[in-house]
Amino acid sequence: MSDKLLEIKDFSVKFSTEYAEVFAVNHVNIEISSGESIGLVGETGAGKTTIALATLNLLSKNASVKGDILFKGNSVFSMSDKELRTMRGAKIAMIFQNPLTALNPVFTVGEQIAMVIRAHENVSRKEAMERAKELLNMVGIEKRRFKEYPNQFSGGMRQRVGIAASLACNPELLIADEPTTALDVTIQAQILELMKQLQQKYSTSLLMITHNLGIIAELCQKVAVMYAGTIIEYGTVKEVFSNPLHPYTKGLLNAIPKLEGERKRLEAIPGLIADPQNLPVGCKFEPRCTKCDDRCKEFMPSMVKINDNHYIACYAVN
Amino acid sequence: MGHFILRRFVQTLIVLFFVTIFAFFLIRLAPGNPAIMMLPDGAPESAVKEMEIKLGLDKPLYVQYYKYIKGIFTEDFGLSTAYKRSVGSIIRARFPYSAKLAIWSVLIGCVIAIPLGIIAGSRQGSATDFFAMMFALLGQSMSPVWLSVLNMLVFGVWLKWLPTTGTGSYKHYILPILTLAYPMAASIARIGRSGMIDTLSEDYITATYARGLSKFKVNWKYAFRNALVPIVTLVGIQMGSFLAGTIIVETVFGVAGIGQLLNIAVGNRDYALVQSLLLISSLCFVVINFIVDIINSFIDPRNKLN
Amino acid sequence: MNNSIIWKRMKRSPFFMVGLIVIMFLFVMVFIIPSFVHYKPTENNLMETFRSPDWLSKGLKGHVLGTDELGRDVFSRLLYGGRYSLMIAFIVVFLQIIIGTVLGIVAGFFGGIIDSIIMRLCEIVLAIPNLVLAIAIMAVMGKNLSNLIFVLTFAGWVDSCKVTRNNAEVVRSQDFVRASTALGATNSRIMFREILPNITTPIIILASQRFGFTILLEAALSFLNLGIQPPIPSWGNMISAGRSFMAIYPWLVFAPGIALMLCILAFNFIGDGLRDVLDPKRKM
Amino acid sequence: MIDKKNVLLQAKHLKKYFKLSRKSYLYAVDDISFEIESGKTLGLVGESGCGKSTIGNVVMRLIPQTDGELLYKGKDIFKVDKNESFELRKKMQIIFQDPYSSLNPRKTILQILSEAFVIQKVCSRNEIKKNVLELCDIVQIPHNLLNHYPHELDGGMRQVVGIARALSLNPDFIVCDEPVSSLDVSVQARIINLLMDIQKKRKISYLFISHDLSVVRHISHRVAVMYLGKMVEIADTDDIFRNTMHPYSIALLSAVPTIEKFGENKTRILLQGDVPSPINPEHGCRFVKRCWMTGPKCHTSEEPPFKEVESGHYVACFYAEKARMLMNEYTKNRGKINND
Repeated sequence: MSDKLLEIKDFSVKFSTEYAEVFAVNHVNIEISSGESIGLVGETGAGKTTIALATLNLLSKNASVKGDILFKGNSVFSMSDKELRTMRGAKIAMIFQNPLTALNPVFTVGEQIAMVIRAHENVSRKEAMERAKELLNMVGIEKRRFKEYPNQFSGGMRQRVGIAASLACNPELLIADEPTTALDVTIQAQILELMKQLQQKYSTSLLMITHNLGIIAELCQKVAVMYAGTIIEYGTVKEVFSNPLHPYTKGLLNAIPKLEGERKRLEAIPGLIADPQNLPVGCKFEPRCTKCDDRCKEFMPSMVKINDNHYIACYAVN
Repeated sequence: MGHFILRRFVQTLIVLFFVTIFAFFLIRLAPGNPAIMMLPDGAPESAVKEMEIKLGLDKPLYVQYYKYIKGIFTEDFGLSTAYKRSVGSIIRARFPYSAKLAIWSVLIGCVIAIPLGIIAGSRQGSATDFFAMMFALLGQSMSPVWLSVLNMLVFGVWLKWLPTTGTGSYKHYILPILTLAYPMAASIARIGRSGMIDTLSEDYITATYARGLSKFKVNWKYAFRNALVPIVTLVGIQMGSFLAGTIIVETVFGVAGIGQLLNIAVGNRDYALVQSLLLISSLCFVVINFIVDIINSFIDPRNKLN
Repeated sequence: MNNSIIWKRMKRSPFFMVGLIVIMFLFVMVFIIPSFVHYKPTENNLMETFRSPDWLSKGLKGHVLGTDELGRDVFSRLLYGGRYSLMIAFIVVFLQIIIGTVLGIVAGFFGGIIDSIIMRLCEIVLAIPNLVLAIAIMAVMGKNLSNLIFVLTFAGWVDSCKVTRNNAEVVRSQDFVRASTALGATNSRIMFREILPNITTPIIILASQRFGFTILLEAALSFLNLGIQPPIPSWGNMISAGRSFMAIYPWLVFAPGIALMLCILAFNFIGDGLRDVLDPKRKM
Repeated sequence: MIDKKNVLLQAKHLKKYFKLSRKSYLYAVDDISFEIESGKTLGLVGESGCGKSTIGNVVMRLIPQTDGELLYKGKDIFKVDKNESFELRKKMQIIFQDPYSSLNPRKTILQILSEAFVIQKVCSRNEIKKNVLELCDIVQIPHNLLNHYPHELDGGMRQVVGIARALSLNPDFIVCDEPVSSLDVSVQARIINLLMDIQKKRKISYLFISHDLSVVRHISHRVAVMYLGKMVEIADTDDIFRNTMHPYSIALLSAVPTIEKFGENKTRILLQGDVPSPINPEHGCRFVKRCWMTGPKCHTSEEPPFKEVESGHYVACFYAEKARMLMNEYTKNRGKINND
């Protein structure tokens, strides 16, 4: 049993659709040990959600997978159906992005939390409902509202129900797929604060997926920057954000308007977001990169260590 | 909850009100004078005049309409020109037959079709899915006209398993019920299948799997209740419009229901009877749909609140 | 999805192709073959009643499907009957779509009072089951062709109105409609230049379904001899007439029955096929 | 500060109530006034349900106003007749948030961009193509995209087409209703730069609506903060971000996660509970239930006056100075705590 909680090893996913092959994830390596929180940041189509669903082996049928994902040493893709069910929701839990569609509209909020408890522990329906009420209270919703339906709650409240349901069985790893993107700033602050407290209280490790760099800076110790399905820069948040090396990370940080300091013109990254249906052979960022040379065009650069807290996949830098 | 029921109830009343107006004026469109129809041929002018007064045809329209509405509540639908008996009594005698047919066919339809639709929807592209699609398509293409004749021919005449006409033992009802049930089952299976497919593509289903629930539980508890809403609505509509379905079947199999009655009434140009049957059938439709809406609001709370 | 993709998806959809082939076969049979058939549909010949079908032994000259109780050639009645049913169905569906679309767009676009009036109207017409409504009106207004077309249209315009209205309401909430308003476009321009082109798909799918329903309804009415009046042939009244002799001469009932089923099946196939082809989310 | 002579558009006591049922109304916009100088941008920031998009729709006359005046160059455009209002359509345009629903999917880019010329009949048929090509050059749309359909373009390019359409009748005022909110960061920057370049070249004023404070700060000359249909604070951009006075604006600003200060913890004011419902709200300050510093006056039914606390800086709070002072204290000693 290795001490690493989750190991994603040279992992690739290809979706074969009606018209073309979509290379959503290309040779990704991530490791999370228990109690650690890692941010996965990248733009639309960078393959973040695909990795999250793959970790729970929930990819759609038309996905073909290469490489492996190990949870506590054994691969999620070779787990039996029963093993998978015991892992999902109890060992690894997931929070979904859109609170309006992540809860079943025809079941009460209490039932949707209790169902997770009863799926993993054989407790009576009444006792599961009691624990559900406790969980609702913990995420800041009055207990008596447990028999109300999702459409009677605001977006922020529904996301709290989602969090309560995901923490019902004290998971060891929490995967949050853009949990606050659909929420307003003040509500988002409440949810992030809640996640921070719960993480300290249960020391669950966190895989935070978002396109908002500010959230990563708030919540995570390490960050992996993704572009077109590959991780191009990885390290501690402090190191990567204060001393970004990869042209894409630098481009991202310069393209974001700031809340303080001088308002100089934004540096837009030229070109279009990478089209996962026809990706360049070499470095995926090569078409938009100002500092690329022939090596970038032919070979995909592998991760190189700058220092203990900083890894990067780019020829031009080292 | 109460507010929703009240609003739906008022809507039902409005619709019914307009239906009575439609039925009331429809009869006025009919050629000929009902008074003449009630009397033996060649009746003198004075007798016709007197019958008109008796039928109240001389009074202004709104008075006649008021009398007509009052009649509905006191089950006095006027006189049937063909049977010379009160329309109410004729309908009351025949209604149970049609009701029996309708209830049984809807029951059988649901028992066959709901599981078929759900399984087909959950296993898209499998053999069951293909069979369900074929079953549904064939069923919807079977006009009751052709299906009833075919059933009678095959099971009644050739195989002689079942009696073909009349009412009597339960055996007489099997063929008509099957003829009614198959098209109903076809559309229920179809709606169930597409309901399941849409539901299974929702985020909360992935979330339910991500929380460690088994495929069986997801399909038959969490997705099923969402797919049930369109099914209940459809069953309501089919149950409500059973009178239309039974017309053909009762005529072919000779079941003495109100469907057959409508056909006879039309033959005898018995407009009072036609008018009342039209009213009864829309009354059934509207009432049953009202009940279905309430059932649906228990299953799916969303439409209860907006 | 531009036309080339649509055509490629059509070729790949089994439902659509099967439906299309059967419809084409029916069209050829109904509109082209009759001119070659030897016998006239209403030509009585009491000498040769109830001849059993001699199929194609005499080519189109003989009684391909035999004769009925009045010695009329069943095959030619079938084809002419089909022609009547299809033509009526075309006219009726065309009228239904026009009325339903116009009312639907107006209801969907303006919303508020206009929308609720039109929707209440729909509810009232829907409250009376189709066949009962059709029978009542035909019984009262007399059984000629124009009444039949009126009845079939009146009984079925509600569906296309509701479908159009729901889709129009969705399209109206889109930003590009508000952009046109901001440019000063008039309401009618928005309704018929912005909204209509975006709701053609559901209307096309609905039209193919309405074909099936209309033919079903017409057959039922004719069966109760309220629709197409004999001696003019229609599948409905052929089944009705043949019913009393079906024990001994089953082909009198089988021929119109199977033709009826095949025709409706074909239109349902096309409807299902179109739904998969035109819906971008559906995987082919 | 506002230069009175140069004001292009002025809103006075704008109100928009949606009638839900006999006695319940949704107070979407409740007595809003602002001025926009020509060539300048007023940022309108606030969370969902605060009424900022409703203001955009009312200003563009896409929905009728319940009350109030809208003066365009001094003339109230709510009271103009039909054809003058048709003329005004040329002067005022709008850009939308969702790139997927802002372009008619059944039209080619050429047809979309020529729509304005066709509706307003500003030029003859064959000149339209020329004008459209000119438009494309201004916003750098490659000409070969003209006969493509919107679904063949990426989100960013669709937004550019939306901007080109808004520019087609060279307006002098554009409502930008969250134009970059659903775009990725790298594409967002390109659109923001484009909007700012166009403003410089053609002296167009913007009403820039967004929930993203950093974007609003970057593009606006003046910023107004909205809460539940009310305007709680308005000031020049640097003034309002450095010297925020209203408790809600302060909390809003502190809630934004940023990467600048990841070192030491940012002072964060967490508002409790949810935004209350805008249906039949009670009188008095609308923020009182969630405010982190309420005084005696707040709990009365008296509305906090929208008064000028400093030159050009208006706040709707009885205790505005106190709020700013408290916030500075928090930041100072929080800062001290982290350094020990």
